[in-house]
Amino acid sequence: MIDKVRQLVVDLLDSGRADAVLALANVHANVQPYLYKKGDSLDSLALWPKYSMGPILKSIQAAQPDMKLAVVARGCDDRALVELAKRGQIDLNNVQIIGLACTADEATECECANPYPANIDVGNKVDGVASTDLLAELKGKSYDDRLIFWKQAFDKCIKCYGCRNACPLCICEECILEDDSWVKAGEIPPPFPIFHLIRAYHLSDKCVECGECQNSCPMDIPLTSLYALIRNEFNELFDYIPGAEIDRKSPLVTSLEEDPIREETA
Amino acid sequence: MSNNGFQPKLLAFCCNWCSYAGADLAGVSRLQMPHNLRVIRVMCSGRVSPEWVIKALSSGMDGVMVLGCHIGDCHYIDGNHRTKKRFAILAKLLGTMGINPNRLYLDWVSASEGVKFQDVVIKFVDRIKELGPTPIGAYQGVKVDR
Amino acid sequence: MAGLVASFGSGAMTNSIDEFEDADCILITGSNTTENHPLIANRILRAQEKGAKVIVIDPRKTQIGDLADIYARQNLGSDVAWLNGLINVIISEGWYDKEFVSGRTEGFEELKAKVADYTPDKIEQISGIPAATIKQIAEAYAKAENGSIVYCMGITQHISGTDNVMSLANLAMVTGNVGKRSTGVNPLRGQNNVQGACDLGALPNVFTGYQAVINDELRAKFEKAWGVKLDGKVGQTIMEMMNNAHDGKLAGMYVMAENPMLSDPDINHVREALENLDFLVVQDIFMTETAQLADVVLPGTTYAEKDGTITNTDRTVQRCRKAIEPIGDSKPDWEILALLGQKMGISNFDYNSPEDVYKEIMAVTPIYAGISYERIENETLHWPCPTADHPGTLFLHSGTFSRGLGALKSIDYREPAEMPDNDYPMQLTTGRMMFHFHTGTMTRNSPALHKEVKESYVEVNPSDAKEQGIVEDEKISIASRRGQIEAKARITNKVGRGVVFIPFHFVEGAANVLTNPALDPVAKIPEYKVCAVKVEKI
Amino acid sequence: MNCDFVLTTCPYCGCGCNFYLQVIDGKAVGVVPCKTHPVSKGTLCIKGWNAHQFVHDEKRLTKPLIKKSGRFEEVSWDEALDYTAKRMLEIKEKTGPDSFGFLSSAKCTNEENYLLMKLSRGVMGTNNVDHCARL
Repeated sequence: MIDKVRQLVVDLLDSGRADAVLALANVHANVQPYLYKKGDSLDSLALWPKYSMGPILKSIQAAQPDMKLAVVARGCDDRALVELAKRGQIDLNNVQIIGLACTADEATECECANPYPANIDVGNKVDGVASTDLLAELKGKSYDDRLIFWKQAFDKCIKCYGCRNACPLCICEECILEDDSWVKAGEIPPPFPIFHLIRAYHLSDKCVECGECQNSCPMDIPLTSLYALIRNEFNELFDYIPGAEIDRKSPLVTSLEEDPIREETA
Repeated sequence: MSNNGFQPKLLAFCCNWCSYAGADLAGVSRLQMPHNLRVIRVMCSGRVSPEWVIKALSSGMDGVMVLGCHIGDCHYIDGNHRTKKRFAILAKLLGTMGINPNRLYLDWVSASEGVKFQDVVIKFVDRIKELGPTPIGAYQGVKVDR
Repeated sequence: MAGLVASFGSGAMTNSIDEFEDADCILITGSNTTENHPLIANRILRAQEKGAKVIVIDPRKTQIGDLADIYARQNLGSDVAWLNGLINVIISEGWYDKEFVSGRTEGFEELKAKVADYTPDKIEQISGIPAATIKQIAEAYAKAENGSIVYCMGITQHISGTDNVMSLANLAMVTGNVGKRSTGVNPLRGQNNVQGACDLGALPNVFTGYQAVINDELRAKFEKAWGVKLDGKVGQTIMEMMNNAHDGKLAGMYVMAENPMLSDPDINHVREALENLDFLVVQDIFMTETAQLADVVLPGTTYAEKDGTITNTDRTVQRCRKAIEPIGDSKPDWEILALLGQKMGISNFDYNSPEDVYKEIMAVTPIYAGISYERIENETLHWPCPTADHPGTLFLHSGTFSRGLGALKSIDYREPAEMPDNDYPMQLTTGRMMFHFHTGTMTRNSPALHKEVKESYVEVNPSDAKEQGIVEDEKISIASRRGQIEAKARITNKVGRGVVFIPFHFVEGAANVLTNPALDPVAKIPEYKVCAVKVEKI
Repeated sequence: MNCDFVLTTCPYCGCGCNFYLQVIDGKAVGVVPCKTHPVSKGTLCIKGWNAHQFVHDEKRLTKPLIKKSGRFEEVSWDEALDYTAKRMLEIKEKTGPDSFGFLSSAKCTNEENYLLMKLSRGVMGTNNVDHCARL
């Protein structure tokens, strides 16, 4: 698999179809994001563990908007790029996507239901993770028990903002969570449930299922499960998967005629 | 837990053009209503950010109502379309986090519906009395030793 | 550190960070772990998730105290008392590890006799911890298969700091909770390279790797390596230097990337001391309160502009890598020191890179001898690592202690140097918080952190606040025998009655204007964690 | 345009988390946690996440300064170091090595601590060297 990615990267760079390719590299015995340019050795190329490519691509485009970029993108990266483009954060016209399907093991580790990009260049489509024990358990809980579950989970929160920082779709220039009038500043754990509910609402039409919020949580809070529930609910209401269709606006900004609420029509 | 004598603290966001006028009519018509409601007037129900509702519930409000113009009557054409969608997902989010979505109530009250205003308020107060005080209240303010 | 050296023969975390995850009982005291060592708190909470009991004994009920299975609030400075009390319960209930005690320690009978006086009822009286809780903690810790102790400055910054640490070591040894995986006594180091600064001999009594300056053989080794004659008497600690400067007995000081004008106790005394010097050099990245008093200020660089190594709290030597060019005309600190050494006429200060320096360190430092730049590119190595093929050492004191037998020390409880009285009826304790670091040189210049907490504050118990009519966010006065400051009140049950807490990061409302410079007689650590104050409305 | 990710150790507490400083055209613009690092495993606290912020602060010291008649003046490195060396050697000569003290730093690298220690012991001839482990 990795050889095929290597070949695609070399082709893009050598042919001049891309000025640089954003991928991962193994350096100092660790895996990191890396911007490959023509002539770079691709021996270091790596695929896993994944890093979120969207925000890095955004920072590169901001520094040099006319650069012809390519990016090795997994399903979640692919959806993040679409969603970022839709929201004016990046310009996909200048970007070529090398679509990489995740392996079954990788999908399991991420608890990912859709472990493949829209167009697969490398790898084979495998089934996603439909549900987990925790998701089933949470669905079965009463409201009071759920509240206790999340209260206990978020009692560990040290307000690192890692979930927000790592999220490819947290794109507000001024973050309401840092505004003392909304979330009292300087408190650990941050006030419950406002901090986490506001974030959940903001991500309800944006979450692309990358799991980076949980991956970056130093307190092991099961955010992937929280957002899996939210994505399902959003989809049930609006038949909408963030990052799936570049031409479709978020139902939260359209009228009822354009995008009706599903429960009603059913 | 017995809810005898429990008087819920409730917040209502009413749009300027319809439901606030409806509330006004209820008042002028001297319709009797429980006094648990604090009303905030907004220009459109579409102006009510879900963050406001989250803030109110997180701050210990027992319930929040959002009242706007009927679909099709919005002064800003489709402001209340957005309200409807946002509050549909917000209700789901509350439930996911463990806050009973029945603490949130969205409805449409026109300027001529003073009686409907009275009716939805009475019903909402009863509903929250039934649910009891918000569990969030226990998580607010000065923490007490366990 | 002096305490662990006396008990075990070496002073560092006995275990590595990942091992906490497999402990089945973790006793945390004097450490606000989630705020000040988040990634260690992560392992502790993972252990808890797997069923380990987490016990927190701290005067402040911080987040980790909230999350703990057992939390107890002790009176400030009462640590020897409750630790003796725990040991007493453990011995009298027969929960101690007889095999470990007889095979690996000395001094048990004396300790047993000493702690016999510390009955649960007496402990309750001194420490405020209920007798029943003492018993509960004693049982949980003593019966654990892999009991780990975690402590930080809340234990060491007392006049009895060394005693406190030796008492923790006693507790671990009596129960056989040391010298195994996930089992030991772990002081958490507060700054990214405190461990390294100690390891590299930035201490008045030792060269690198804890090689004593009074040892003729070791001194001869360094004399040969450096080609100079070296002094064989122990030098002055920072507190002694400050006192000597104050008394006119120290003429000059060179301060590298430190800000004693905020970090040292009794700041007014420090100011007088530094102003009294004939010559003060400060090397730093910002114009700190200390730099303002200097005759020469040399612009060093941040971590982002230099190569080098850093040794973390679990003895792992890691790389710091240059990411950007030095800002303006600033220079990496190693380069400044190398240039200055050359200017002072010394030939062997000619280094081209940090790796040059590091190779010299390896040559003279047995515990680092096997850890090279090349190896740490690919391996995680914890010292001691004496040779190039040594795998490093995850946990210390397996089979034998550095000093041979572990020393059980019989210690009596002593009151803090300054107890509350009629003039100063409340007690102050100080510490850190999540959003800022040390004297704020870096964090207060980071917008995202400044946004969270912009100014100093004082935590006041709700009952005390009510009594004095103090409300949230009200600016109040806090005074000790050494000075007075003002800070906004935060009313919280984190602190107990009669105790206030102030973080020490802020120059306005600086906690260390108030703190007591009384020192631990061995470690020479000031008693930051207890002094008497009065709290008043303005 | 250059965009590099430089692996380094967090400058704050003793946990020893590692992260990548993202450097775009010579400027540290952000922090990316290192997912494969044994301590931090892709996570950081709020201080680590913002560890790039103070690096380019405009209040950074950029020139050597010497206080002349009560005011700091910018000087060259040569002047600053010559003057410092001269004053230190004068003190050593006049009042002896032990009338000088060194305060090293837990925020500096091992190499820097070693050099300051060597400067103190090997050049000034005093064991008066300490750092803030006690503080």
